[in-house]
Amino acid sequence: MTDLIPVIVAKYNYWLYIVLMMIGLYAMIAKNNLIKKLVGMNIFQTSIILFYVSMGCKTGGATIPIIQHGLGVGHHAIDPAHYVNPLPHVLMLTAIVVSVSTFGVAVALAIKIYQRHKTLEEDEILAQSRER
Amino acid sequence: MIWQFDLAILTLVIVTAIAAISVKDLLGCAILFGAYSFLMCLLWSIMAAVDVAFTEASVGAGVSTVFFVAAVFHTTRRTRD
Amino acid sequence: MNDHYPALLIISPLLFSYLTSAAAWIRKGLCYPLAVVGSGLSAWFSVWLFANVLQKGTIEYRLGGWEAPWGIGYRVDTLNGLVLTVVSVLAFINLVSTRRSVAAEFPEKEGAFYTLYLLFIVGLVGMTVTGDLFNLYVLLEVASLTSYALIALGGGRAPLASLNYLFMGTIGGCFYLLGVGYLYIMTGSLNMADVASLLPAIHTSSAVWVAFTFCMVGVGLKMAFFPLHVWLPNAYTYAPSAVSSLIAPLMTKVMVYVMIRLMISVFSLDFIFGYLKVADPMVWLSVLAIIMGALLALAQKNLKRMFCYIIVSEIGYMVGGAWLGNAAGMTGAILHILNDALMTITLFLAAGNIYYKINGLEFHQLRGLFHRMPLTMACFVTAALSIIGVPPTCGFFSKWYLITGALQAGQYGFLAALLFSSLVNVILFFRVIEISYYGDMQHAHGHGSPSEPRTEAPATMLTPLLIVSTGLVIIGMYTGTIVTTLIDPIIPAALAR
Amino acid sequence: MKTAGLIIVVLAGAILLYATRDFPPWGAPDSPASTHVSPRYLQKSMEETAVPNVVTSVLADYRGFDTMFETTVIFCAGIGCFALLRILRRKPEDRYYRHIATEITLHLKGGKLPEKSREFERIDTLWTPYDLIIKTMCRILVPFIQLFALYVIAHGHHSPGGGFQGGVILGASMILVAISHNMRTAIGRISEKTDNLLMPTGVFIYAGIGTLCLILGANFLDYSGLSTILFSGPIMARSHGIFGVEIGVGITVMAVMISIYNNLASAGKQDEGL
Repeated sequence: MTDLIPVIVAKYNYWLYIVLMMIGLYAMIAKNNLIKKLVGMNIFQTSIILFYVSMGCKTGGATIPIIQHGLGVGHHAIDPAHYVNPLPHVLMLTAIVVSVSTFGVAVALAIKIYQRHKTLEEDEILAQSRER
Repeated sequence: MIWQFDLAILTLVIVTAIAAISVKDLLGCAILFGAYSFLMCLLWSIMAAVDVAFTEASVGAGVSTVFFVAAVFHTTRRTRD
Repeated sequence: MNDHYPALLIISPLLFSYLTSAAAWIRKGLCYPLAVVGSGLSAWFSVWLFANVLQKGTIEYRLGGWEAPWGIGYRVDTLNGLVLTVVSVLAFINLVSTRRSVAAEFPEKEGAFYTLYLLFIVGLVGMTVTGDLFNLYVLLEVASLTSYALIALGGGRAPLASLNYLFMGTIGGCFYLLGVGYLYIMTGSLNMADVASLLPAIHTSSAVWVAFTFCMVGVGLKMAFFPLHVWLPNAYTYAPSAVSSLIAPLMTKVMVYVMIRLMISVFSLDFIFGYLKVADPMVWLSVLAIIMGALLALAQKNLKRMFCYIIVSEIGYMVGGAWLGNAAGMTGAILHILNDALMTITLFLAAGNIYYKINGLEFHQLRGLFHRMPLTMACFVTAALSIIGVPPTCGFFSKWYLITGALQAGQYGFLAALLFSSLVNVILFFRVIEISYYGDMQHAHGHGSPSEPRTEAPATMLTPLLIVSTGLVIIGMYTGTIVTTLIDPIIPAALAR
Repeated sequence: MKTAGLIIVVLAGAILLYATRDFPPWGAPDSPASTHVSPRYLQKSMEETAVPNVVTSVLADYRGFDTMFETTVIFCAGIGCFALLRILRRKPEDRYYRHIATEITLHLKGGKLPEKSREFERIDTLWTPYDLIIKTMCRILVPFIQLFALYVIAHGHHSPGGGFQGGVILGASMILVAISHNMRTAIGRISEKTDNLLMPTGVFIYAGIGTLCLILGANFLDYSGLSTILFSGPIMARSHGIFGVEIGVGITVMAVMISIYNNLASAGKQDEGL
């Protein structure tokens, strides 16, 4: 039992991110409403972004990745341990943009589908196209 | 970073996520989704990812929610699940 | 300037796509020429690059001038070179061919169409040359996003099919991203070569095989590998014909390439075949893909839909070949990327020509087509023979390598599936040929009217079709040369046992 | 579907959770992710690019190629929404006009009044009267929002922010005009044609700067090649190159956000919004 606690403290963040991912994935697969699926998609994407961002974290007083500079600071060697890892942030800026783009196109598609079928429930749409 | 904040906000994020996918009104879903994005943004600023948090605040909580409301405006609020 | 060809390859369609998009609001007539120039330049650069790679060996390019693990690097070897050339040349041929059908189907949105077309080429070409795992994800999303929009341009049920594709595609993309995340957390790098050099030390870690699984599932979703293929038939059937003849041959093939690239250059074959030992289940899955694809194709009453299920079964060929774990199988898979791209584009261009003339692709509408469109149907028959695997055409040779590989690996199930699907393809195509050849005669007997006049598709649509179908035969005749000069050098030593 | 979904989700989740046991502890400063590639960015960013905000320098310089495609992705989304939703030729529809002096509402079936009429103003189908407070507040706020957006774009080297965030805020300010007044006012400020021309312009600036580097003899997107025309050292040239690129990103993102909003909120008709 005493071995377990450090493991939990060290990893609970990852576990919660994965729970969040799975909530999103479940909504994408199991929900019937197209907009709900879209929400699920966004939750899935943001939780992956969360996972990446957390990789860049450094415990022990690391601060935002903007280098201190200016007159008072002067030139000294920069210790990477003082700043969080910027690379995942960069990657995730791109991923956020990708997710909002996908969201925009998906919303446009949903509006088009509603104009044609007058519903957003997937089973009703499928039933309609089977009748034809 | 204060881990109590981190854990509390993470729990709230999960709660809003579950609420957003289970509420039966799409407009409510849009608002909950905005709240979710904003909590996510807080989480990232706690993790010192300021640029990502800034982007999420402007995109996720701002523009995405507007797109979402536009979609609901042109489709329907009702949903069965 | 010659050093910069790997960059120019991407920049030329990219810049021209922006110009096309602007031209749509200034002078509409300029859109098509600009798109042709952009795509043509890209094709020219890729052929040139490929020739250069053959002479000088692998070419590397640093974008932004930063060395590899810090910046993004491009790496072109013969495998990329081959796929690259296939993609950009076929996209160019298709662009030339589809002008009329675009003008007929969405006259007001030509500018947007050509912009998306060029961006799609950018995405595919970028995916093939990139040497960075995350860059591959971004380009994958460029290609996917444009293909969602392009597919949804078709009327009717196309938006729903496209939205389903979007959901599945996004899951695929996210899984891939998650896999890359697991790799990054374990190795700290995103460059393919760098990751490959860091991985052997941590092969036993569970995170690595989870990363591998998620990358493969993600890529499998995008390439429509059997249990994950559900989005493909609807999406490609309801797409406008100009779009389906672009996306169907290229997107899935590039994804197969990405799979092979990940297997060879990132995770290494030692890890996959030596440590994980998942070759058998993957081969059996592809057996299932081949058989189910063939059977579902039999059930279809629409030409394009039938082609879609044939694609599903062809994906099974390539994945199975790559996972056989020997040199012949890998050669067959790589050769089949080239051949299948050619065969599929021939089929879809023929279908596009038919649709342009008779406005439908249901089987009963195809009656008497041999009399009305003899050249189109001749090309169709060539492609059909190639898919069945009749010797002078190229389809035979890749199938030959796959069968050899299956025999060497002792995978008799795969062998049986290949033969079974060839048999089903015979039935499929001869059924179509019968309807379109004899249908008219019965019709003429019944009503006593003379057969309908020849209404062949216009020359701009016919010439590209003739070019690709001649290509089928030419590639078939030069298979030996292609294999020894292009494919043999890229087969990793681990396979050449 | 629900059970199938549950099975898939539980399976995927279990695999993912299982793999976390080999992860380095959360936030460990000595994890491979923090020690292999990224320290160089932190240590060298200042001397190699003269940009203290490391995220900006990595985003626009070290991995600038990714960012070019990121901008392309958003451009794709703009073009995609336009291609999907925009209705260019349509039948004349019912229109509503309001006589400004008497506040009488006219309902015209099929016809339309002259565009620049002094007596009549066109109103939305779901028009609600007397939104004076909202209109005035937004009119006062919008310039400040735009000023802030320009600051975010221009100050991205030193503080969080950059082209993308600034572009989104600029776009949001126009969306605010469209929501608080009506869509026709917003389109009156930035017409559809301007907007659609701005979309490729921004990305063209980005790729164009990259190509300029290539023409000047450096690699694609290697801004140090710009030093010959900027009359500055290669390090300052990188800094300026990053700034130029950020402006391009900002323009595209602003135009795309406006375009997507206009197309979504009016379902492609571009005359009546939310």
